[in-house]
Amino acid sequence: MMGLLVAVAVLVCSALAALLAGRSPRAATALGAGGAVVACAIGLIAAVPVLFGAPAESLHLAWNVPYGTFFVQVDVLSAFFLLPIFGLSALAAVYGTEYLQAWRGRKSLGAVWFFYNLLVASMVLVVLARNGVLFLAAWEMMALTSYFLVTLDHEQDSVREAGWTYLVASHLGTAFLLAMFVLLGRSSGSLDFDRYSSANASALFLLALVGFGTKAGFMPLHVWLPEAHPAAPSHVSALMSGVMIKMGIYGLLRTLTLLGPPPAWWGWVLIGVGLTSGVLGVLFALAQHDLKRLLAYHSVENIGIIALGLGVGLVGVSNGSPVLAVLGFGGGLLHVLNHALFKGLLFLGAGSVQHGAGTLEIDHLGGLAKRMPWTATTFLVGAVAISGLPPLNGFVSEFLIYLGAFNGVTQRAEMAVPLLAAIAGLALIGGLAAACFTKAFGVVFLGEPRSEHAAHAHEAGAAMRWPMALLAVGCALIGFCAPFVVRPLASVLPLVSGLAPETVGEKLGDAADPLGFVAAGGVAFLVLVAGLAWLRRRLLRGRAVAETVTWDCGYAQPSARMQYTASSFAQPLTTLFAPLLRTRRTLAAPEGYFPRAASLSTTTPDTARVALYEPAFSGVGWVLARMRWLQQGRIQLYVLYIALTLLVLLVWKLG
Amino acid sequence: MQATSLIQPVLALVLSPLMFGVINRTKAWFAGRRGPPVLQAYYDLSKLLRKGAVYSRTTTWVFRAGPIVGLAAVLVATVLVPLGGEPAPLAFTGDLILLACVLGLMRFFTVTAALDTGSSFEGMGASREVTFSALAEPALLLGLAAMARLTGSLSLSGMSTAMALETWRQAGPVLALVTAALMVVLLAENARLPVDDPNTHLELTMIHEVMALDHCGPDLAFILYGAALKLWVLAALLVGLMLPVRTGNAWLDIGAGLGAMFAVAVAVGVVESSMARLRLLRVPQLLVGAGALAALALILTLK
Amino acid sequence: MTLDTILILVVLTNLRLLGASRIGASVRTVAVQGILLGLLALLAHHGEPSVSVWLVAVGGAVLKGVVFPWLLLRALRSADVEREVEPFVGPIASLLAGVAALGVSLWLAQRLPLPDGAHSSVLVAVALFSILVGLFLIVARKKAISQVLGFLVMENGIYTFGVALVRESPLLVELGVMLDVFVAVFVMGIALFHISREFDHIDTHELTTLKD
Amino acid sequence: MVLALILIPAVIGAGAFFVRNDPLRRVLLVATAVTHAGLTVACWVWRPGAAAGGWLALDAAGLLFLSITSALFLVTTAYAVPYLRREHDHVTRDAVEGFLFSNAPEATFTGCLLLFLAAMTLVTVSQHVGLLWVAVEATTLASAPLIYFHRHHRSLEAVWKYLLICSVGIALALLGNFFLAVAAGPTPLVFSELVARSGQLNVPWLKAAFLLVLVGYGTKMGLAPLHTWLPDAHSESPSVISALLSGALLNCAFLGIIRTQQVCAAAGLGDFSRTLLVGFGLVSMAVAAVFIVGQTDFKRMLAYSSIEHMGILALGVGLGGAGVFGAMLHAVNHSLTKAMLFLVAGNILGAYGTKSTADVRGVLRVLPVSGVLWVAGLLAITGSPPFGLFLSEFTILKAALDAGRTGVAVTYLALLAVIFIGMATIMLRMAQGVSVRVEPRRESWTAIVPPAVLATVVLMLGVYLPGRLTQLLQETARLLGHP
Repeated sequence: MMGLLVAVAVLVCSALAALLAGRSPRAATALGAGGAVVACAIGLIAAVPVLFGAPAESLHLAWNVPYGTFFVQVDVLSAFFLLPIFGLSALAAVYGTEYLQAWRGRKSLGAVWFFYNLLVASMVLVVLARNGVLFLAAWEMMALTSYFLVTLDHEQDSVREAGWTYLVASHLGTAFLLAMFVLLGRSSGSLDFDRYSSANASALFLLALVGFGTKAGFMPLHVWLPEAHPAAPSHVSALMSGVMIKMGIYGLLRTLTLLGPPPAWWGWVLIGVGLTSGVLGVLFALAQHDLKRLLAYHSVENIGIIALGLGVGLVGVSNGSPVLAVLGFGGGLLHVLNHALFKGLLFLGAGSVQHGAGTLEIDHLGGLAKRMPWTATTFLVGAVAISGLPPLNGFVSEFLIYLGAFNGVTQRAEMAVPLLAAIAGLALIGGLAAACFTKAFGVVFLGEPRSEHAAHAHEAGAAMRWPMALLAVGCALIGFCAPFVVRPLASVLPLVSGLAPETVGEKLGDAADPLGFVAAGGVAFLVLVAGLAWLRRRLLRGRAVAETVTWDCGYAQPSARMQYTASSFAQPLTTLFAPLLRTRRTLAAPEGYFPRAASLSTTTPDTARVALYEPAFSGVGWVLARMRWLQQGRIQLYVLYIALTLLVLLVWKLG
Repeated sequence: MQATSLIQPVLALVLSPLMFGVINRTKAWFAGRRGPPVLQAYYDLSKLLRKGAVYSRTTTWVFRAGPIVGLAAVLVATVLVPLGGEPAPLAFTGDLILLACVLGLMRFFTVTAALDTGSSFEGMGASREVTFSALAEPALLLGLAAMARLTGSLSLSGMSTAMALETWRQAGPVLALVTAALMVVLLAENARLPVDDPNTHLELTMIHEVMALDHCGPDLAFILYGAALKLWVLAALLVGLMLPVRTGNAWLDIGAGLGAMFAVAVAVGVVESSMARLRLLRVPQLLVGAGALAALALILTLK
Repeated sequence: MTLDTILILVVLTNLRLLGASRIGASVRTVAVQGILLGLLALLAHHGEPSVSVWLVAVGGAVLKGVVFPWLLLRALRSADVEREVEPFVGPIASLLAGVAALGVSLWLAQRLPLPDGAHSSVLVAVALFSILVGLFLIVARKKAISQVLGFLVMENGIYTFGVALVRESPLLVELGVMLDVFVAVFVMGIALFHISREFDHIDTHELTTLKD
Repeated sequence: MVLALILIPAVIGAGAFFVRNDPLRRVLLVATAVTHAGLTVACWVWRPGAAAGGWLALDAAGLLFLSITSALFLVTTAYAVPYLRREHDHVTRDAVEGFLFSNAPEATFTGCLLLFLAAMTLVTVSQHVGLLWVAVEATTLASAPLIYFHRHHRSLEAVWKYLLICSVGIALALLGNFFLAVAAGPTPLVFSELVARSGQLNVPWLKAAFLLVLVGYGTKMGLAPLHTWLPDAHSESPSVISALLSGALLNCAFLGIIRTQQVCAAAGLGDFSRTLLVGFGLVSMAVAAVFIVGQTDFKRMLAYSSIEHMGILALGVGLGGAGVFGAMLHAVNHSLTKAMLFLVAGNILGAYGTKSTADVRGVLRVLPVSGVLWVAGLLAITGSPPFGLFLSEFTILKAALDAGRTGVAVTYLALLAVIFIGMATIMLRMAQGVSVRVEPRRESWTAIVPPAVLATVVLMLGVYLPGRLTQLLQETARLLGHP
């Protein structure tokens, strides 16, 4: 406990120090990043033991604000979420030291680090807080600090727009949480979590679903996500996408622990939400050609997978099937960790692409693997992992969720149909994700450069390479050590599923053996790869190995522009799902016998935004505008208002 | 783990190229030709393994990694599928998921290797490959889910051991539906007609072949062999799950399994000689249809 | 008895105001009303009126009957403009509205029975009526000066109520109230003066630039 | 001591009219402000006894509002003196229409400013119904010339509306007081007495009295639909005055309402009066939302936001229970925040020479400190943590939900959300981006320190409520009949 509070203190102090040292970028960077790394180290040291069975500690101090107490506690659930927070924050901070140099002189780096460290601190507080007011305060701090990081380049209109969307979305989400926390404390009068009671739990669950879902990015509450993530500096996007949106998941889980035994339909709702977010998220990702936007939509997809896992878990709990509960919750939780790793990695990779090539427009890139080998390799690892392919970590968590769903299908008929949907959904998501990342990796890093930017790209420096490398190693480690990785979950699951620890242990054991085989398969796979590579070298030794141009069917003048682009690569799928995507094409068709110019461009605006929110907002605006005549400057009218109010009240109250 | 389990991957390694031979013979017979020798695939492999290599200047290590990873992945898959009622060497709860994902891994690297050449044709093939497989995957997993529900087991070997004539009698329609679905998946995943025409010579229309345009020598051999193994794996899946021959003698069962394998090959040949290639836009409908069949099967098992 | 007569007269002055078409006339009517209220203040008290009552009554009469009208007429002269009250609502309609207002105030007066039947219940009605008429004048007349007049009428209504019903309300408060009203009207007079200088007329249709 | 609080500013104010020497007058102004603040602090330590036969007494509510007033006056004075030195009666070009205009003589300004302070102090300390009324009317009259400091037709229009509408309103309040007198019968019109003998009050007259007082003082306080003077006066008067009007004057009018409400509650009309307050509160918030969204003049926007917060105050008191405490806390927070925002708005207006939200861009680069304060002010005024208004608005929400008034709570949250969106859209667009017309410039300390101080205090109130303040607030809530 103390360690964590120290970590928070270090973060806050270093934030202030960085702000004060704003004059000199060097000092600000040193203070900010240094403070972040140190604090994260302290925090990890303090958090990990709790995960491995150290008792939960809590601290309950008086706090002189209405209903507020400084009540913090670190239990296994908090500790589990603290791992990615501290881990990724430290790596992103190191990355930032170099990445932020581009802003030097234009912006006060002191302010950036100020907000960055405060963001980390507020996330830590969110998972520690056990009092409604404290939680909400930390929650809003998290939203605001990240907002200021997103709008770092507020000189650009697009960035301002994005920031606005983000701010409004998170504020509206918080409104639901306000109501929820107050209602939870209604009977006891205190807002401490331990005194919460769950009268009409279903309403509270829905409030939590909307409130936390906005932060987590459930469809259709995700609109801020694809706007904000591209706008932010990449190491911040990594942090937001890797950890911050998971705070929504944390909040949901924490609320579930407060709400008592769930009815079955909660699970179905979560599965539905998960399927929508997952499938639509990956589809919209396919249609994007801005790398970070694409990644942002994949965050929506992965949040969907997590929700799917939690849904399966809830179904298990409510139907009294521990296997389902353990596998579902376990898979969901593990995917939280995994997504933090590979999504962080991918965003950092995107950052160094921007840093090296100066653009994120996929169709202008290409051939970067030659110029940025580190970035390319780590990005490939991330891509395989996020596609849920063995032997990396993405597969492990999805495997658990699959297993849970299959279990459910074999167990009970009434659970089978939704779980059937879950299986089909997961399979579809997996396939589409693979499609999307072969596109992203293939078009960005392989082939020939499609523009000057890409042709003159340069590799990032060490401070940016190492964090990516470490994250890649993390992805691989979790993949190969799967059986051991799921063990710590045994301590978390009883809390969220309400099952007895021994049941959980037993079921997790059952899940761990297959993972053992999976890991073995992974090792075998590596051995085979090595063997085959050696075999090929053997075979080719002493034979002619020539180099030439790519086979182009005898075309006279091949050029980089003849390559397949990201848009053309995704075109079959986007046309297949056109009704959902509503892609807009602007085509200037070639005309005449000797056409000069022709062009085709496609954009895929977010359907929820275009079809749902924009009409709603403009509608409200219209109504309000209609009422402006009230204030039209005639004093006679104004006095008339007074007279009428008076008369109405007199007649109403005395009559 | 008894010998009958260990023999299966060996059979796969040795006999898989023979499947091509059988298919081509069947087609030739339908077309009234003599056709290539049954062992043609072996000849090709040995020839390719003896050749040197030419690489495109555009490519990176990813291109070279493609065939190796693909082959390694499918080799892992071969130890997962049971044949003729005998458990596979590597059998555990949920191995069916690993199977599906391992094939996915193979695809992932084949596709990236194709994109590495920067050739528009290979890009085209890659794009189609991912499109169709993304649609084939749900069909495969739903079919397996139906089998899981029917047999109550979550491992391929478990399912195949639980399979018996009795099962066919009780749940014939379900099994038929799943068989149909898996057959479609097999055709699609192995780039056979009516999804893809392995004998076409027009790059524009190819899917799988075009992705291998720039590969040559040992790489191409790996790819060819990998394709053969993939066909074997999926056929073995079909046979292992559906063939209800359980004599009690393992060797007999495996023999029967082998027979069924080549029967599948013949069936593929028949399909290829009797059907025309679908227009690319129609293929998704076929695959979604397969998925629907599998889902229907699963729903039938619920009552 | 005389009390009721005065009240009736007050009502009549109000109706006169509603019907009036020239500002000068309205100002004079208000002056008359002021004097009447002074009398009212005297008569409302039973027995021998004390010094303070005299003070309040005379002060009120002088203020409302002499000072305010003088101020207004001066402002009117300084801004030499045509003397019509430009009404939004014409005289006839105004009178009808007045009658309606009378009805409403009578109805309200019934709702509010006096704690002790010391005074004729007409009084409450008349007070409310003057207030409503004052509000009506503010709302229905264009010229700024008519609005000051309306305000005065309103004040008169309240004053009516005050002097007649609120016994032993301390002198200090009375004086404070009176002082405030005085300053209010005085400041309004200044404002009027500025308005007339700024727009060289005291119409309010210029005063509508601030709006949403 | 109470008398000193009133008389010092009154006398010096009256004198200031006749002081010819500008520096001396400014010194007087500052001195008075400091003395007044000092006396107020002293009141915290030794709560002074009643004066003038119980008519003047400083109870908890009075002390609370007195402290707000005094503190704001001190800060605004610190901002005003350099402002006066700049504006020192020379001819200025109008920001909106570009004509030339002159300012009122500084003597008048200073004098009225001090009288204004005296009047507001009187409001906070007067326990007698009639005296309270006199004081409130006096605030109107003293502040009118301040609003008309810039001598041009728009401010003239504003002051005209202010005078007439407020006078009408206050007149109604006077009638209400007379009704109260009738209802009271022989009881002396001192609030404590009225509460004590609330049993003998005549109910129908008390009802009518409350209605009239509510409408009357409500006009002055800016409750919709009686608020109409407010945006004009706030947008046309100098920023210093806007700050005082929003921060101090509106509260004073509110004090009049809650004191009467206290009598009603004592007389068993609590539900009756609370329903009305809740209604007015929600209507005010709604009207404010209508005009904040898409507002084109940032000072008007701030004015409408004041209407919103007055609505929240009324709502809080109307909900009762914890709501009263919340409302009192909210009064403190809102006054400080709104004053701060108006001062920053003054800086922006000075730099850009326009009040149009469309023409102001990139404040963060042009006036770095003011820009930061502007954004901080946005977050504070819309009730985001860690600023004080979050706590008070949260408390009021809790009061609503605990009372089972779900409909009220939902409306309240929805309106808060709409207003947040409206203000965020406008103020962020002003703060961010790049300004094409105005060059970055150095800001004078005198222009940024006062708002910065206020911002710091609001931030402090968001993370820690001093024990004495909490005590005072609870005492006030108890006084208003909600332990």
